[in-house]
Amino acid sequence: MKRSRLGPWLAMAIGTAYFLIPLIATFEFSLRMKRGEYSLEAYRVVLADPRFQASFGYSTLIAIATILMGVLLIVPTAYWIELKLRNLRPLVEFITLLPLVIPAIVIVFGYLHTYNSSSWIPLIATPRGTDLLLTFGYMTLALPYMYRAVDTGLRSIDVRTLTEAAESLGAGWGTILFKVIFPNVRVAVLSGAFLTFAIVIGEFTLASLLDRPAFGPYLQLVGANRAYEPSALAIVAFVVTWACMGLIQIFGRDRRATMAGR
Amino acid sequence: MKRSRLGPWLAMAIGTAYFLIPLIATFEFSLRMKRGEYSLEAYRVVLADPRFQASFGYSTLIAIATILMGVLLIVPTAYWIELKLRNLRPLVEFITLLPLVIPAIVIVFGYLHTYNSSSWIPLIATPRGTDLLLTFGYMTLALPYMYRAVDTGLRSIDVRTLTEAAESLGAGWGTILFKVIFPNVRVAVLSGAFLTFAIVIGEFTLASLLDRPAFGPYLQLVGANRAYEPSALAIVAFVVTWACMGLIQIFGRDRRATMAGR
Amino acid sequence: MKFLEIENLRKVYGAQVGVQHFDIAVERGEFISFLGPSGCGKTTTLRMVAGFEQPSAGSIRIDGRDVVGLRPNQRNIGMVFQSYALFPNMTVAQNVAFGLKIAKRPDAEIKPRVAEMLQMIKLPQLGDRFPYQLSGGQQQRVALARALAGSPQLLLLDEPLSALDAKIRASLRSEIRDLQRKLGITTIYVTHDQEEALAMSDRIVVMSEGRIEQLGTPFEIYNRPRTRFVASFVGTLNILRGKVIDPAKGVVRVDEQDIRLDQQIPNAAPGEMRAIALRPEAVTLGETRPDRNAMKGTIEEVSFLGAIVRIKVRFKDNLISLDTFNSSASPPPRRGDSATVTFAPADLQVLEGVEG
Amino acid sequence: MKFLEIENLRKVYGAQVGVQHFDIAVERGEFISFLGPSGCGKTTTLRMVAGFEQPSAGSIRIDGRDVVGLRPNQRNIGMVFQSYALFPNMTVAQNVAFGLKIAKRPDAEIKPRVAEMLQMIKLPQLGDRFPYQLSGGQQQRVALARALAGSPQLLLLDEPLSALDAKIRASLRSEIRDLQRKLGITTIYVTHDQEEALAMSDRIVVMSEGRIEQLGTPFEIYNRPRTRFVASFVGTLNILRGKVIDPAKGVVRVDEQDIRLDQQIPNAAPGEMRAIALRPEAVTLGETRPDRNAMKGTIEEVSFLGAIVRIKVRFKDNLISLDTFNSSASPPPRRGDSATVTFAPADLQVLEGVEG
Repeated sequence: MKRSRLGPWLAMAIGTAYFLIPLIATFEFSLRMKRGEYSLEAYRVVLADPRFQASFGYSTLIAIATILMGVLLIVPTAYWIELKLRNLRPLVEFITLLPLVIPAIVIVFGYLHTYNSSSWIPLIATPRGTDLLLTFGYMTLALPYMYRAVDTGLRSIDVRTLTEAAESLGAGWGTILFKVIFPNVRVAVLSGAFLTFAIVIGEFTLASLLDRPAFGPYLQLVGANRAYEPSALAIVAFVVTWACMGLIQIFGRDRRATMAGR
Repeated sequence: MKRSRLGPWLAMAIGTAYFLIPLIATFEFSLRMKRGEYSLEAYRVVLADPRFQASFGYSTLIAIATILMGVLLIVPTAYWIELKLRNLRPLVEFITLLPLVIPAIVIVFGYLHTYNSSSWIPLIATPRGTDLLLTFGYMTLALPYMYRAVDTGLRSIDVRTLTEAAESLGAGWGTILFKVIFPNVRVAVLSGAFLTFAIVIGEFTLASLLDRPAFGPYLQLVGANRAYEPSALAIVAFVVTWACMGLIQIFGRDRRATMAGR
Repeated sequence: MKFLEIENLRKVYGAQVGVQHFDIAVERGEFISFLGPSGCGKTTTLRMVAGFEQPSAGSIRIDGRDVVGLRPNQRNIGMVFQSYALFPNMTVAQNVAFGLKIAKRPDAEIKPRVAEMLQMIKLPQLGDRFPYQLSGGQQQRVALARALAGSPQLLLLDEPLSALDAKIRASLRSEIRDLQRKLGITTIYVTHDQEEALAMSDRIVVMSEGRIEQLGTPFEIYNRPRTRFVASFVGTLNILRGKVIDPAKGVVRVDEQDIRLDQQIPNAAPGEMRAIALRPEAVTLGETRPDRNAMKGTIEEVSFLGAIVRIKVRFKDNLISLDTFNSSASPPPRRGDSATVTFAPADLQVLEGVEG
Repeated sequence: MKFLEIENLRKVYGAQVGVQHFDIAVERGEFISFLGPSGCGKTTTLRMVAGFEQPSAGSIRIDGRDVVGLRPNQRNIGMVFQSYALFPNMTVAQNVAFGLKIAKRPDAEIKPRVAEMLQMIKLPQLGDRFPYQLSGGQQQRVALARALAGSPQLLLLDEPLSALDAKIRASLRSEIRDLQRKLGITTIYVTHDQEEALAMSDRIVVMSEGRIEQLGTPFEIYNRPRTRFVASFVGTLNILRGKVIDPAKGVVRVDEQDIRLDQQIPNAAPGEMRAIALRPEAVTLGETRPDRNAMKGTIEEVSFLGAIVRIKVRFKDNLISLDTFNSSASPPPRRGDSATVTFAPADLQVLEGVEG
């Protein structure tokens, strides 16, 4: 009895240590830029770096573009599948899970060959084209999370019956989508969006192979050449992603409270 | 009506094209190594490359180690949380989601600082130590998937009541874990394991920054220096990951059929 | 011309028949139930009336207008679902007002109408609550108010009480019926619960395997079931196995005791076995009278159900279950006591078919 | 010494009291139900007997042995859960054999025992099926066989029929009771369904807010409820509001008609209002007799429920609901007819407290 209780607690302790020790060590190190005292000097240097601002801004823009395109692609698709094509759901789930397991590198090679300068759609020929390609890539990466978030939101509200109820009250498709469906999955869409943002901000492989000035490659560059700044950057990235996670949790909790009340 | 139906279909078509066009283009390209004819020459070259064999073998080993450690850490923890600490579930879910949004780079920097040669646990000092660190890193990356798979498996069987039923029939903890709980989540654990395998095989950032001879960096190396082989490699990687996905689906479907029958 | 006329309705899914040969004519203001086990086609039929499914053949006319081919939002119906289907993002008042807003009624009209509807369902103060803040019974009342707010021509209810507790179910049942009577709205009510259908309906359509088994008032359905399916699905039955003694006079022998029927036994030869149906409430304990059959047996089980005491009396092979009212003055009989049960010849019904 | 003795049991969650002052003594072979609304502490009490929860105070003795502090697997109990809780990875036979294997009984003993148990629950051919291949009722019967296979001292059932359909619920109810009687196993049955408790139990413990409200046979609980809670929770009641005319002779006036009680009205002055309870089945339609109270009113509602016809008779402010048996010879009365109802003075019960 005693032993079996100890096991899980130990496992949890190891799990927590896993995240906390590297984080604390990194944070402590990032404060040591000035000799003999703890200071925020590393953060000042990092935040003042114009390349930091440029790359962070670039990644933010790409993230927003990714989110917008993702929402436009996924919400109507997921709604339609839930409503009329439930048989297709296993297939769609399978497709949306693919990006999790297809290495980003494979995706990039595919893109490079498909959209190179001699192809029908020579996206790589121009920087704007490559940006678009990067956005497509991120959309692919974010697809599993975004789809799952939207799908969970849709499933939690019994889309089919709500649609029928609205129809029987005289509503047309526009009213149903914008007055009934969308307000009830807004929270789910938002949490998918935050997750997407967090993923795009920290992504390295795609941005680096497509050679775009994103935040991930900048992180790696600084990491390879400086001592204290990388730690500060890591902490900054952690705080940003943590804030996103926090927002997801806040919106998610709201929703859960709502559900529990039913 | 017509327009709103077209939208989702179009979205699905785009979504499918997203995956299929790059894949087909890559495959077609990989067959063109010999001038003027389609051949599997590129595959022959790639598969005969000793570095391919070495890096693929290395990644497979690391993947297996990751899976074993992950199962040992996660199954008892998740069982215990489901059984006795349900209040902690939101917290644990939050923790297990962190690796999704903390960029791999941050994890690596954290590790580098925590386990560098001057720290208490100088893992990075030796290649074996770095391998261990890489495994830890992959465990972190795989945690969200593994935990979710196990958790879904546990939730689908009403762990609490089954445990109580077994207890009332005289069973002790060992019997409950190995005769009742484990057989019922085996499928979930397997699908988590395949997903982990697929992720580890294709991973690039961690392996490259820790400078280990894994399959991801090899892919990138070949990609940067060769013409046809990268495409062949991408297809090989795709087939491997796709096989993993297929296995998940097969096991998953089994489970779903079982559930539907209830 | 009746208010709602359904003629020769048919719904086929691939090779499978969902509904066929479905004909009914419903009066204005009538309360009709579709009763049957799950999969009998009752919900499919309702959904064709609502417009959520398209019939494979046949016609549906509401007040003379053929609605087949019309979209649900063009049919002017009110629908209530088993799962309430309130819009979670809207308050109770917004839910009730939804249909009125879509119909572009002026605000000055909507507000008093919503208040009136909330008054009607006895939740006048809950307009600002959200659905998740209400109990299941309250949510279903709001769903009813929402369906009725736009004064639809036809009210359709799809197992509206199945998700609720027994006590709330019983009280909401009479509330729905009262409302329906007050508004005089023609109503179709789908249920698998025979007591619900018997208690609420003007007429009941008993369905099985996509067909109408019987159409009639609750009293007719219960007391004069036309088929064996209806007899066994509606209410409980004692089935006695007896040997035919005199088919012309209607005498059979059950466990060595002769009993009389008030009718001849058709197509039967002496010595053949027949199944005879008898409702539990037609049987009484004691009270031997010359115009009633009497059988002697032993009390095998006594179930005190509250208002009713259900007693099972065992003969040699057969068993008769009978219901008596609880009486606070006299405790029920005990297991093992011997007992005489009596029943009128008119209450016996010979079922079709020879028994092994 | 009784077989199961629970003394002064108490369970506290932080500041909240789950169960308190719980004392009962159960005979060997008795069938006891814990009946009450959700949250009344009935399941908590059962779980303390099973060992899944630890009491905050008090003792539980099974056959003289204090089991508080013992783990569930040391208590020799059989438990049946609402959700069946069959092991999904095992066949029916493996499920039933589970407890025997753990007790390390020889295979030569296990096999016939499992066959015997499957025979007992009337599923002898289903040993090789998996739980998901069975219906809910079958699963629960397997769960019962599994719980009984090891011949436990005590059988505990936690709302075992709540997840099932009404028809299966009724049949499984008598099957469980038959089995329990045949095996003579002491049984505790938790339910929120009063009919279930009344039908099955030797004695019922009615609980509310963590306390025992009344302990007695079904007949006592139903006909002589000790508290207002028991009276209203078990069965349905007509509550009449009447003005006290003569407290000593027990006369009250309800809607301008005088009625007699068979008892004095304690602590009442003439002119005060009192609430009087009357069971629906104690009221009859017509049949005026000098020893019965008679009241004239109008029939407001007739619900044909099958075996029973429930009729509501309206007086000025009061309403009496009464039950009559369906009779195929005479259709029920109609709404709006005038009617006389009668009831015996002994069936009236004055509830405590002055009414506004």
